[in-house]
Amino acid sequence: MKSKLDLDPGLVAACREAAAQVGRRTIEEIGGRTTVSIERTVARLLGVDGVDALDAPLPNVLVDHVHERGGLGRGLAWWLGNAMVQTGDPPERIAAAVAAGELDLCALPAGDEDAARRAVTSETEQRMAAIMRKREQRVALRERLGEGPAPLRYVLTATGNVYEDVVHGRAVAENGGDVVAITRSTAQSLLDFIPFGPTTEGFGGTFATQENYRIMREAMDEWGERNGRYIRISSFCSGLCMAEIATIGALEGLDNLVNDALYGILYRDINPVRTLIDQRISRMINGYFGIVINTGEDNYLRTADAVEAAPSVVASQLINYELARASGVPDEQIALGDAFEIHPSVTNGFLYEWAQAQLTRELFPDCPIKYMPPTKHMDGNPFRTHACDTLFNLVTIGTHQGIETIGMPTEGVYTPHLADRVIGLENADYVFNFAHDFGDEIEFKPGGIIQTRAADVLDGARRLLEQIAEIGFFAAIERGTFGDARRRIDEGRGADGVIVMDEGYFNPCVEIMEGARVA
Amino acid sequence: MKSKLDLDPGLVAACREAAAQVGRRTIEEIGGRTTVSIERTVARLLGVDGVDALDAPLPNVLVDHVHERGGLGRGLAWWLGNAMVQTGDPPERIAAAVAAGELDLCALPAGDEDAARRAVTSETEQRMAAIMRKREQRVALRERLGEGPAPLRYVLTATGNVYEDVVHGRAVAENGGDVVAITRSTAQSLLDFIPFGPTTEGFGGTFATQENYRIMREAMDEWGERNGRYIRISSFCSGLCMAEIATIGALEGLDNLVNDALYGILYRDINPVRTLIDQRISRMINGYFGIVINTGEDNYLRTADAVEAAPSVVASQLINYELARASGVPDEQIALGDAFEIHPSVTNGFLYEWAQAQLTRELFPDCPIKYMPPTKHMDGNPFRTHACDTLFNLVTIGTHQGIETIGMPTEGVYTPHLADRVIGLENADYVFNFAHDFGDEIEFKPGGIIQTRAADVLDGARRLLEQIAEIGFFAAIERGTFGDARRRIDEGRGADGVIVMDEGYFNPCVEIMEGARVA
Amino acid sequence: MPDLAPAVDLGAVRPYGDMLDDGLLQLSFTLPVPNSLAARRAALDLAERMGLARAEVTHVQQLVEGYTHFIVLAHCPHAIDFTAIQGDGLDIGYMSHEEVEEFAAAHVGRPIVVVGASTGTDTHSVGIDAMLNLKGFQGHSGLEAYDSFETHNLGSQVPNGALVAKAIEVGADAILVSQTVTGQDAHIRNLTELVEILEAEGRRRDVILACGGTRVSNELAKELGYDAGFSRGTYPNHLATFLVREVAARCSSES
Amino acid sequence: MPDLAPAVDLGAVRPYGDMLDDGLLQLSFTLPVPNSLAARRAALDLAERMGLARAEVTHVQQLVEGYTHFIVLAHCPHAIDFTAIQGDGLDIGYMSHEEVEEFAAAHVGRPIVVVGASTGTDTHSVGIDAMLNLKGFQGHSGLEAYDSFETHNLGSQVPNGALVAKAIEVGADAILVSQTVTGQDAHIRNLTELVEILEAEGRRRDVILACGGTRVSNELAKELGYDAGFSRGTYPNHLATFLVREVAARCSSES
Ligand code: B12
Ligand code: B12
Ligand SMILES: Cc1ncc(COP(=O)(O)O)c(C=O)c1O
Ligand SMILES: Cc1ncc(COP(=O)(O)O)c(C=O)c1O
Repeated sequence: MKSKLDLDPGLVAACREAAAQVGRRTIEEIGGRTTVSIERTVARLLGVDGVDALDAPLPNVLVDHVHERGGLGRGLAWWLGNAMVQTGDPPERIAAAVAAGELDLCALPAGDEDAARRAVTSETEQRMAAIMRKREQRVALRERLGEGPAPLRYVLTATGNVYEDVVHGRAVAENGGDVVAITRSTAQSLLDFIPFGPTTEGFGGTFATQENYRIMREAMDEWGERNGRYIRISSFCSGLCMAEIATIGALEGLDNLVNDALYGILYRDINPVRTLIDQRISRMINGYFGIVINTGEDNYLRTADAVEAAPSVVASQLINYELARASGVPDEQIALGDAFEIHPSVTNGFLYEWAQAQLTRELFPDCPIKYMPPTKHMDGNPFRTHACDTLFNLVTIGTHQGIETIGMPTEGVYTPHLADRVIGLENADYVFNFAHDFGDEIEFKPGGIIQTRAADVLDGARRLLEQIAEIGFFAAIERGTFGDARRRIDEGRGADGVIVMDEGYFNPCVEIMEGARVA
Repeated sequence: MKSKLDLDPGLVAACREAAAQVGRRTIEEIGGRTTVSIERTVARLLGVDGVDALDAPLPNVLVDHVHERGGLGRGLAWWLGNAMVQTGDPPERIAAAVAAGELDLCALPAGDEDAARRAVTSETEQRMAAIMRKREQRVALRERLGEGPAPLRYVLTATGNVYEDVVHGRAVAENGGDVVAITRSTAQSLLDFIPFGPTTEGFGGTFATQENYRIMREAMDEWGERNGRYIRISSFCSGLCMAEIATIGALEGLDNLVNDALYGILYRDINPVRTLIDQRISRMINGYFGIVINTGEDNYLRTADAVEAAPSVVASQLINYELARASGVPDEQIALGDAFEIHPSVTNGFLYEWAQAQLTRELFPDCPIKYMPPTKHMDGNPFRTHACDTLFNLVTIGTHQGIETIGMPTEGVYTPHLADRVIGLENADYVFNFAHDFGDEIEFKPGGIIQTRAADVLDGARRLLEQIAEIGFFAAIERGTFGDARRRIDEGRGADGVIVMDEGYFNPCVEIMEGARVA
Repeated sequence: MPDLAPAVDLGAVRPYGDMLDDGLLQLSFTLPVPNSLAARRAALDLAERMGLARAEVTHVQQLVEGYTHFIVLAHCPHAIDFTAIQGDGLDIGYMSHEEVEEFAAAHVGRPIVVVGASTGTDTHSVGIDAMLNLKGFQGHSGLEAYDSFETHNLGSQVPNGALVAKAIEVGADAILVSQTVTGQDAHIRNLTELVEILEAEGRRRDVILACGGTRVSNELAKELGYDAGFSRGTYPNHLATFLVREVAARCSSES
Repeated sequence: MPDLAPAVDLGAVRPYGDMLDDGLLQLSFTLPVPNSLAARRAALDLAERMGLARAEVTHVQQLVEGYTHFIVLAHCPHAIDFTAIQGDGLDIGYMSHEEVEEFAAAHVGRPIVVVGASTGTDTHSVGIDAMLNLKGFQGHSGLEAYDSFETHNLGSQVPNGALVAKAIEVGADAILVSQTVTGQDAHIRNLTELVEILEAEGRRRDVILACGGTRVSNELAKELGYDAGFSRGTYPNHLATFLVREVAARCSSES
C-alpha cells in the first residue's frame, strides 16, 4: 500500500528506534522477578483447576501454600516437579492433596533437581502440546467456516449473566458481528484470582471464568457451524491475573484478548511493576497459542483530550508493539488500540481522525489495529451518537482498520441493550458496504490538513518517545504521560505479589515458549 | 475550483449544446399561447386580490369572466386597460365591480387601444416597481442580518396549520436552519386557484396562501431581528398556479420557490403544455424579483432507480437550466435539484453519490444546487435513516452544495415531528463542521471508480439529450424518460386553461420583465 | 448446547432490554413546556401515568423556547399473555404465485376481477402499482401477471366515486385502495369516505374491500370497515393469497 | 407578531408531536417472542396497557430468533398538570462561584469540609474530579478553588467504609459520592450500602449526603436516603450552591 500521508521516513525510524530502547529498558527493569499470578499460570498450564472447600481456586491454594512457606522464589514448578517425583502423582492430585491439607510441598524431601525439572517440564510440554493441538483444530475450523471480511466487527456483551450473554452473542452473530467479547464484572481486574464456574450475577459485565468462556465458545461454534461463518470470542486479560486469563483463554479457544498493563496501572491503580511483569508472560502465552492481543490506547483518550493526547497514543502503540514483539507476538496478532474520540464539535475533527487512523495503519502495516468508537463525548442523545458512529465507521473502512469495536447509540447511557447492538451493527454494515472502496479512491492534498496533522502527531510522538527513552517508562507513567493519570512505581495494588526470583528459579512454560521462538 | 473529476470538455460542450437545442425548441413549441393562470397573474400584479361572496378569488372571477365571454385571447390586460380608461377606476375597483355583477368588461365600449395599453402598463409598472422596492429592502435586510454559511439548511414544515408551522419554523431557526419551506396541503397543485387567507387545516402540508406566506415571513423576520440571522422562506410554485404563486411569493418576500413543471406533469398528471407555459412566466417572475428557484430532479429518483436514472437527472438539470436562463433567471438563482437516493445496500453507492454530486457542482459552478436527502428507501427504522443522512450530509459539505434539504430520521413514516427536525438539523450541524474541509482535502484516483462513474453518467446524459433534441421534449416525456412516468402532450389536467393568443394579445408584466433584461 | 438462558414465559411477556424480564423500554416525546426541572418531573409523571416504574430521563433537550424533548427509560411492569394472541390465527401461511394459481383453478375457476387505485388527493402510486402491475415489487410480479386475476389499475389521485363506478362497471370481486399520505389523518378520512360511498350504494357486501399503504395495518383496516389491510413488506402473493381464499370462501358459501 | 399558535394549556399538558395536543409519542422495546403478526399484536396490546390510544407499529425487526424489536407510535391521552409541578420550587436559581463565596462568608463563616469519592468498584473518577478538583469542568473550577470549601477527594474505587472513616476523621460537613456503573443496579446497591453504614454508625444526621453521576437523579437520590442527587450537566457551582445553602440552614437551625 502506497503511503497516503507522505510520512518522513527518518521521523518514523527515529520513533521506532526510541520505542525499541524503551522496550529493552523496560524489560530489563522488570527482569529477575516473577509474580503470584505467573506462578498460578504454571499450575494452570499443568492442568490444575477447580476450587477448594472455601471456593478458593486450586492454583491460588498451591501458590499461596508455597508463598507462605517462602518458597516462591524458586518458582512453583520446582516444587511441583519435586512433588511429582517424590509422590509419583500428577499435578492435579498434588494440588488436591495440598488443598486438603494432606501435603506440604515445601516439607517434602528435595530430590534430584534435574529429575524434578525433567518431570515437570515434560508434563508441561505434554499439556501445552495438547492445548496446541486444540488450537490447531480451532484454526482449521476458522478456516473451514471462514470469517467475515475485514474489518472484523467486535461487540462486547455485558449482561452479567453468561447465559444471557449467549443470547446477545447470537444476536451479534446473526447481525454480522465477527467477535463477541465477554466484558468482565466490574473490578474483576482487582481480584487476585479467577472466579470458578458459570456465573449469572455480574455488574457491568460477566465474570471471566473458564466455564463462562467454554459456554460462550460452544454457543458461538454452534452458531458458526449452523450458519457457515466463524465467530471469534474475546475477553480481557488486564488486571491482576493477566497470564492466568491468557491461559484459560488458550484452553477455551478464545481468539482475541484485550491485553494491556497500562489499563490496570492508570485506571485500576494496579502496581506498575507487578502488571508489566504479568503482561510480559501473558503476551507470551497469547502469542504462543495464536491469540490476537488488543492493546488499550483508546483509554487514554477517555481521560485526556483526543486532539492533544494524539502523540501519546502513537508513542504508546510503538512501545506496546515493541513489548509484544519481545514477548514473541507476531505482527498479525498485535491489534494496537486506537479510538475516534475527538470532540464532535471540533472543526475538521473528522480530518484529524482520518489522519490519525491512517497514520496508525501506515506505521503498523501488518498489525490488524483495533479501532474503538466514540464514547467519551457521547451523551443521552442516541441520534447524536449514531451520527458520530457513522463517521467513525467511515474512517474504519476508509483506512482499513483490522478490527472495529461497534459503536452503539446508547453508549453514553448504559451498556447496550440487545436492540442497540443490532442498531450499531447495522450502521457498520451500511457504511462498510456503501463506502467500501472510498479509502482507496481518494488521495490527500499534499501538505494539506490531513498530511500536516499526521506529521505533527508523529513528530509529537517522537519527542515523547525520546523523552521516555531517556527517563524510562516508569518515570514517564509517574509524570502522567498517558491518559493524564500519574502512577508511582512503588504504589498500587498487587505490589506484594511480586517475587524476586531465586538463583534456581525455573518456569518450564516460559522455557518452552521461548524455546519455540528460537527454533 | 479545479475539476476533481477530470471531465471531458468536449462531452460537456456536447451536452450543453443539445440542452440548448431542447430549450429553444420547447419554447418555440409552447409559443403563442397563454393560460388562465398567467392571466390571473396579470390581475394579481395589478393588485387584484381578495375573494367574492362565494369565496372565489377575484383574479379567478375576472379571468373567468373574460374567458366565458371568449375574450382571453387578447389577454386580461387589454380588457382591464380598457376598463380603466372607460371607468377611470383602478384595477381593484374594477375587479370588485365585476365580482358584484355590476360590470361586464367585454360589454364596455372598446376605446383607444393605445390608451388602454398605456393605462394598464403604467399601472403595472408602478405596482411592480413597488414590489421591487420591497424586494430591495428585503435584500438589504438579508445582508444586514447575514445568513448562515453555505450550504443553506432547508427544512419543510407541514403541520397543516400555519400557526403551528410558525412554531416549527422557529424551532428550525433556533437549531440552525436557514430556509423554512411551507409545504402545501396535498393536491393544492390541482387547484386552479390560490386559496385565500390564513388556514389552519391542511393535509400533509399547509395551504400556500398569500396570508400564510405573510404570517411566516413576519415570524421569521422577527426571529431574524432578535437573533441576528436572516431566515429565508420558501414554498412551492408547481401545479396549476405556477405564475400566480410566483407573484404572491414576490409580494410576501419569499426567498426561494420550488419551481418545476415536470413535477406537475409526471406526478400530478397536469397537462404538459399548460404547465410548461406557466413555468416560463413563473420563472420570469421569480427571476425578476430575485427569488431562487429550486428544480425537482430529485423526484425522478423516487420513482426510478437512482443508479440507472442518473443520466436523466443530469439531462434534466441541463434542460431546466436552459429554460430558466431563457426566462431570465440568473445562475445564482437557479438551484438545480439533485438527491442522494441510491439504495443503501448498493456496494460503493457512496462513491456514486459523491461522483454525481460533484458532477452537478462542476457542471453548474455558479448555481447553488438544491441537494435532497434519502427518502425513497427510508423505512420505519429511524437509526438507519439517520445513518444515511449522515453520509448524505458528508457528501453535501464535501461537494459544496448550495442548499441542503435536511434529512430527518422519520422520513420513511411521517412528515417530521418537531423533535425530528431538530435531530435532523443537529446531524447536519455536526457533519458540516466536523468534516468542514474534507472535500477540499481529497483528490480522486485518476480513472478510479468516482471519475469513471461521473464520466459514464455524463456520457449517458449526452446520449439522452441528443435524443431529446431530436424527438423533442414532449415526445421524450411521452416515452417515460423522466422518473419512469409517461405523459402525453394532449392529456392531463388544466389543458382547457390553455388559450391561443389573438393577434392583439398583450401582457404588460411580461413586457416589463423582458424589457428589463434587454436593458 | 443445552440452552440455559432463563426461559421465556410466553404467558407473561415483558419488554427485554438487557435481560429477561427487566421490562426496560424507551419513550420519546416532546412536552410543550419550558426546559426545567419541573419539565423533567412532568416527563417522569407521564411515565408513571402509563403505569411504568422507575422512570429515568436519559436525555432532555430544548427544541425551541417552551418545547422540551425527552427520552425516558423505564421499567414496564405490564405483561402480555402471548400464548393467547398466538392462538388468534393471525399468522397465516402465504401461498406462492404458483400455489395461488393452482388454488384458484381448483376453487374459483374464473378470473378474479380486481379494481385498484390510490385514491383522493394521494398521488403516491408506487404501492398500488407494486401490487397490481406486471413489474410487481422486488422481483415478485403483480396480479397482472396472474392467470387467475383480471386487474384494473386506475392509478393515483382517483376520486373514490370514480373507483366505485369502475368497480361496478367491470363487476369487480375486489376493490383495492392504496393510501400513503396520513398527515392530519387524511388516509382515515379518505378510506372512510370510500366505505360510506359503497354502503350508500348498497354495494359493500358485493365486494371484497382491501386497503394498503405504509401506515395502513390490518387492525386499522378492520376498524374502518375493510376486509383486510396491508402494510410495508407486502408482496403481491400476500394479497393474492388473501383474495383467492376469500373469493373461494364466498363462492362456496354462496353455492 | 401576535402569536396565534393554539395556546398551551399548562394545566393539562400532553405530548406534542406535530401539533398541540396530538399527544404523539414513540415507544421502543424488544419482546422476547418470535417475529410474527402475533408479536405485532402483542406490541400494540402493551401500548394499550399503558393507556395509549391508536398505537401503530412503525418499525418491527427480528434481532435474533425469538426476540423482536418494535417502534410504536401512539397517542397519549394522559395529561399532566404542569402548573402544579411548577409550584414545587424545583427550579432554584444557582449562585455563581463569587456569589457562593459571599453567601458563605455571610452565613457560614468557616470553610465547609467535604469528602468525596467514586466508591465501591467504580473506577470512573472524572465525575467526582469535575466537582472537586481545581481544574473543574468545562471551564468552571471545582470546589478546591473555593475559599469557602475544604475538599478531600479520595479518588475512585474507594470502599464505602473508607469514605465514612475519612469523613469522620476530618469532621466533614458533607459526603459526596459519585457512581457511574449502573449495570445490574450496581449504583443503587452501592449507594444504599453507604447510607446503611452511616446509619449503623449513627452518623447519618451529622452530615449532608449527596451523590452524583450520569444516571443519578435528584429523585433517585432522595429515594435512597440522600439529601440531593446531581446528574449530567452539573457544574461545581450547582453543588456549591446546594451545599452552602444547606450548611447555612443547618447552622441557623442549630443556633
Ligand atoms: C415516492 C414518494 C413520492 C413521489 C410519489 C410518486 C408516485 N408516483 O408514487 C412524489 C415525489 C410525487 C411524492 C410527493 C409527495 N409526497 Co411523497 N414520498 C414518496 C416516498 C419517497 C416513497 C413512497 C413509496 O413509493 N414507497 C414504496 C412503496 C412500494 O411502498 P408503500 O407505498 O408503502 O407500498 C407497500 C405497502 O404499503 C403495500 N401497499 C401499499 N398500497 C397498497 C394497496 C393494497 C391494496 C395492498 C394490498 C398493499 C399496498 O404494498 C407495497 C409493497 O410492499 C415516501 C417516503 C418513504 N420512504 O416512504 C414519501 C412520502 C410518502 N411522501 C410524503 C409527502 C408528505 C408527500 C407530499 C405531500 C409532500 C408535499 N407536501 O409536497 C407530496 C405530494 C404527494 C401527495 N399529495 O400525494 C410523506 C407522507 C407523510 C405522511 N405519512 O403523511 C412521505 C412519507 C415522506 C415524508 N416523510 O415526508 N412522494
Ligand atoms: C471515561 C470512561 C471510562 C474510563 C474511566 C477513567 C476514569 N478515571 O474515570 C475507563 C476507560 C477506565 C472506563 C472503564 C470502564 N467503563 Co467506562 N466510561 C467512560 C466514559 C467514556 C465517560 C465517563 C466520563 O468520564 N464522563 C464525564 C463526566 C464528567 O461525566 P459524569 O461522570 O456523568 O459526571 C457529571 C455528572 O454526572 C455529575 N457528577 C458525577 N459524579 C458526581 C458526584 C457528585 C457529588 C456530584 C454533585 C455530581 C457528580 O457531575 C459531572 C459533571 O457534570 C463513559 C461513556 C459516557 N460517555 O458516559 C463510559 C461508561 C461510563 N463506562 C462504562 C463501563 C461499563 C465501563 C467498564 C465497566 C467496562 C468494562 N466492563 O470493561 C470499565 C470498568 C470501569 C469500572 N468498573 O468502573 C459504561 C457504564 C454503563 C453503565 N451505566 O453501567 C459507560 C456508560 C460506557 C458504556 N455505555 O458501556 N470507563
Ligand atoms: C485495556 C482494558 N483492559 C481491561 C478492561 C476492563 O477492565 P475491568 O475488568 O477493570 O472492568 C478495559 C475496559 O475498558 C480495558 O480497556
Ligand atoms: C417540484 C415539486 N413541486 C411541488 C411539490 C409539492 O406538490 P403538491 O402541492 O402537489 O403536494 C413537490 C413535492 O415533492 C415537488 O417536488
